[in-house]
Amino acid sequence: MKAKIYVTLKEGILDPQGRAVQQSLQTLGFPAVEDVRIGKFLEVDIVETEQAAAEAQVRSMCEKLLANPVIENYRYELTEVSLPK
Amino acid sequence: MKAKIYVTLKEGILDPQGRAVQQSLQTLGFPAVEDVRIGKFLEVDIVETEQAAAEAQVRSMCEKLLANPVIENYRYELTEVSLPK
Amino acid sequence: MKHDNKPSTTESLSKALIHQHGLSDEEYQAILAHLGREPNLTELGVFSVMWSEHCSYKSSRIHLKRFPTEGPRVVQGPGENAGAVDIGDGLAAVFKMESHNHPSFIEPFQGAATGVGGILRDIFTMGARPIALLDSLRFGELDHAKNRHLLQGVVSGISFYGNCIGVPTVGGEITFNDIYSKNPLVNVFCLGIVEKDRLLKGLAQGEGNLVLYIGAKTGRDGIHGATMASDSFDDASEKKRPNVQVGDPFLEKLLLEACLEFLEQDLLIGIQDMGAAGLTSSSCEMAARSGTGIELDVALVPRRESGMTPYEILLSESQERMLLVAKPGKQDAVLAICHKWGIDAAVVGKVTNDGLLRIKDGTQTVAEIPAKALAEEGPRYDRPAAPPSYQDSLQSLNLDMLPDVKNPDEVLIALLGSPTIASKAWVFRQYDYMVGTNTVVCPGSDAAVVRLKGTQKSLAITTDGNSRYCLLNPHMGGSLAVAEAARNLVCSGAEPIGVTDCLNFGNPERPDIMWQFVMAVEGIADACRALNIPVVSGNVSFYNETNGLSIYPTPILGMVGLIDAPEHITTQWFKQAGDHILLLGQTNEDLGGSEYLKVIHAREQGIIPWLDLEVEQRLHRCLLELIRQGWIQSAHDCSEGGLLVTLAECCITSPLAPLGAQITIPPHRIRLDGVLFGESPSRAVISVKPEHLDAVREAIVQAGVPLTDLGRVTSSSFDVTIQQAAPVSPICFSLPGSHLADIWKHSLAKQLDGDE
Amino acid sequence: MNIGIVVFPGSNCDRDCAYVASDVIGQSAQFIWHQETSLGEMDAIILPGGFSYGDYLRTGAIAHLSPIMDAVKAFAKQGGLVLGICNGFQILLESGLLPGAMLRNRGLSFRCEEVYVRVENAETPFTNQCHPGQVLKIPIAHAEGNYYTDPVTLSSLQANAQVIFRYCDADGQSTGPSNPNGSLDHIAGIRNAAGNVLGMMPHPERCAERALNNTDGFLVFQSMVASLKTQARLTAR
Ligand SMILES: Nc1ncnc2c1ncn2[C@@H]1O[C@H](COP(=O)(O)OP(=O)(O)O)[C@@H](O)[C@H]1O
Ligand SMILES: [Mg+2]
Repeated sequence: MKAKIYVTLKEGILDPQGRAVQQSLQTLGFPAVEDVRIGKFLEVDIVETEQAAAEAQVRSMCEKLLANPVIENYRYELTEVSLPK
Repeated sequence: MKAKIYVTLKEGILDPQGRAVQQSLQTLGFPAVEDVRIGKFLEVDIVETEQAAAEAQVRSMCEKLLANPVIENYRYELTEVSLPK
Repeated sequence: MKHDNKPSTTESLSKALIHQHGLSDEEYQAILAHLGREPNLTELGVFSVMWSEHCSYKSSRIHLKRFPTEGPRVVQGPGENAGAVDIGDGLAAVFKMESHNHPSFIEPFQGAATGVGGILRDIFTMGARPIALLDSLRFGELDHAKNRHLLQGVVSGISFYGNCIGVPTVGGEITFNDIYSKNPLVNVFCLGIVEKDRLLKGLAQGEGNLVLYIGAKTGRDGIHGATMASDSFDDASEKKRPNVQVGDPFLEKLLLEACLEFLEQDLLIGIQDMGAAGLTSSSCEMAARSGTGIELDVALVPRRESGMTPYEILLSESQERMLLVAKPGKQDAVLAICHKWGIDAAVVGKVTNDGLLRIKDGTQTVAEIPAKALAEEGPRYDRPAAPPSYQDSLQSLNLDMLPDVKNPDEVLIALLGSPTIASKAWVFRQYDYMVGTNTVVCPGSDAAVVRLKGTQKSLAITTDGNSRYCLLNPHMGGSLAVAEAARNLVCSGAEPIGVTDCLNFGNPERPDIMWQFVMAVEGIADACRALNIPVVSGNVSFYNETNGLSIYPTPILGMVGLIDAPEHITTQWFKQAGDHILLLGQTNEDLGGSEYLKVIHAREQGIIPWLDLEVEQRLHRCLLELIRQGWIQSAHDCSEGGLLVTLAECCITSPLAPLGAQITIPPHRIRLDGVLFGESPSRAVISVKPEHLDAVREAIVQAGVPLTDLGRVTSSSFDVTIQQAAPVSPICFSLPGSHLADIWKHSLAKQLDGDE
Repeated sequence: MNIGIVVFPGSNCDRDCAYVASDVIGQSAQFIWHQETSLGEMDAIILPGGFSYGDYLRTGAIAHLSPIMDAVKAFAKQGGLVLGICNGFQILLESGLLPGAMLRNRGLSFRCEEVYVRVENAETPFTNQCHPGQVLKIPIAHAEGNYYTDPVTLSSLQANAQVIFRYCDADGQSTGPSNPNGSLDHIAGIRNAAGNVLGMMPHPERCAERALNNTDGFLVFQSMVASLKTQARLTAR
């Protein structure tokens, strides 16, 4: 299985990187850009064919390591892929 | 419009972060994790209602600033949102 | 001998393929002679990188022989991963400088980062713990967005790598000139410390000893990076964006600690990093140095991509990898340390006695080449050299055409704010320059000083080079760079003990470029010989040219000096109001090639200052004597911007609050701008407590060094009175020290961040 | 007294802390590898600065899952002194020993420079040699020191005098420009509710010797020694 995991800053938390990117986009000639938020996009390959088992693992990874609940939210999608072996 | 932009490392480019996270997940008790690749996930709000115009802008932003064409690929999705004003 | 398993050479290689590999017809003939047969594709690739300019030094080698490389302190001269000099207490200082110009133009962040990674490996493969990095940078002017972008990328790349691995970046230099817009220069210097008798070398001795690969897995990164560095750019290469390497400082930190543990436990015969031309260069160089051979099985090499061919595995330039030869029976201990640090490691081959680099892929032999043919017997060229036709016009400048200075205060302000002179804090505050807690003089003085814990000693380090001088007169320019580096060390209280160089030039196939190179090397060699400073390592970067336009000849020196006692560490800024200010050395009308001419008159022309090496040496002896007597409070060498800028810097560069000065410039016989902004070498400004003034004066006179009293240190404003030959009345101005400090401090940040 | 310094892969101020502990304040310093599961007989623990696991993913994120961290948590729970410096502070946050999280510096880039901090609480095991409101000059070196926490936690930190250091200028005023990274409420260092765990972004080990031209950081280590001595006297009684 392949998990696509999106980790984003919680609403209301200032995103210094996003703000800087927004400002540079504006000076670069994109005045229409109102807001930029920057998060992480992780692709995780898991040798696991069962949807439920894979899902449990992904959730647990996110909680233990991949996202920091003080500042971040996460969501994920699982897709089946045929891994060799 | 809201653009969701995914910036990922090109195939074959080393991903030191992904490697460290994968190893740590393995020792944390997720032996099934075979590979981790870490990219960026950007949400960009644009004051622009026309799909085509927004798309052109997003592509240009990605090429100029958001992705580093030497080592990264990007893709995006555009969704309509009702911005206040 | 087994003849059954020779590398196959089925199809003949086409001429086009040979040329694509950057090999000339004559070079190909030489390959045939070395092999006694046609090479196969893998072998062609191996020859191509090893015989590239970058790896073989084919255009430079015969000239580099001019450098003095010996001296009582030299423990290791050129020829190893880095040079080493004895610093007493059983210790050696190991250092080298390397360029990463081409990769940094293509991908500034990763290019600069991997440059730092590479030079660090050169140091710790010698068994030394790296304790300081310095970076020497050249960029186009900051009014172009592209140049700002390159600078920002390069600085954050150096910061990313150096900070993460925990080696302080304690200094460096950066200057700006549009000639570097399409060929920025990124040279990185690294210094390490090792117990003298534990110095490791890149050796592969002892038939049957095992060869181990450790570090990152091999990918398809930077294949033919070495040949790229030996090629000029054109606009198309910006689009080509060839295979960029990505650095992993975290992995390198683990490698560093693991390597130092190997040393601790005495497990190795030899070790070498896989830099340019990766597995190929490390293996054949180790074998060639030792007069042995190496047999490698590429099937055993840890890989991160599937389907890699032997050609790709051999030529990959993936970062953070090392090749080592273990002492008999010690391979398991090596593997255990690697395991502890979480580093990939594998036995990939063994040392042989047949002098061959033999590459196998499982049971099949895919390449077999005499190691010496690759590493030592490559082509050598004595390329034609002749001064460019425009050399005379560069030097001719009629100063009488230019008005003398009317408002020196305005010029001073313009110079202090010009990016080449302004504070470089925008750059170095992105670097962790304190980690290790040895940096006793942080960036901002003439040289950085790092202490050696457990001893009374410290080392002063500087990098220097003035490419405009080298353009106008490469021979003198080379000598001036050495003199300036040494003067910077001496002003910090150190005796210069060794130097490394990084020679950045254009296309060596052009006679004018070759002439610049040969002249600069001679100039450096002359000065090093006169000042008794051995060259122990170095690096050459040619082909710094885009669309036929070459950079200015840019040799950079990285010099190391020894300070025996902590009391002798001296910084450039004034310490206390009331102290006397003295100028040592003679001021001539040295405006040619000066920063003043460029900033104020937009000229990069003229006759550059004449350096008298004996005078220079006299100044050094005198300064060191004054410092060792404990007589002086500060010493600052006079260089870019001339006397007035130097004096202002003495007031405003202190990490504490700025001080002022009351300066009187005595009447003069030369142009006023020459007095104030000329760049005569062999000068320094010192400050002295009143109680030592007489002793200092006497010592200077005794030493035969010209002396001028300039005034006193004050608490706040920078007051200057310039006396004129009677009856002209003196020129006076007064500027608040804080105003000068603001201009100097914020100029770079203003241009780069648009704020502050 | 025994000071244990935890070494994670990528720690790079471990040796600097050990040098101060042994050569400057004359105590015994020991390195503890992150794979260990016990601390041994330690009187205080330092989580040093650096780039544990390269700071990959998030600063301190991977390190906080190292085997040794359970022992560090247990030690802290029993009241043992734990000092986290820079990356060590980030690890303490990730592990929950201290509340909050670090964001990227406001200016985005790494900053290495001397800054001023004001001692907000001089009655802690880490600051008892300072006087309240004392301004210390201590270097920082980080890219992610922009402290963040939710408003409820912030007010409880304030109410319980858990904010130990705030960025300020040389005169002790906290202003925008005196805050190098944009941290909430100018926070440079906080302690836990029990008072025995301190996290701080500035590096006291970089300014604890005259040779380095600044000795303000010495006060932090000296405070720890004083506090442990008092503790030892009390238990002996
Ligand atoms: N300009 C130079 N001056 C002195 N020694 C040099 C110079 N250029 C190269 N060398 C020496 O030649 C050897 C090979 O060069 P090096 O740069 O180490 O190759 P690599 O890039 O593979 O490390 C080194 O020992 C180096 O010190
Ligand atoms: Mg080398």
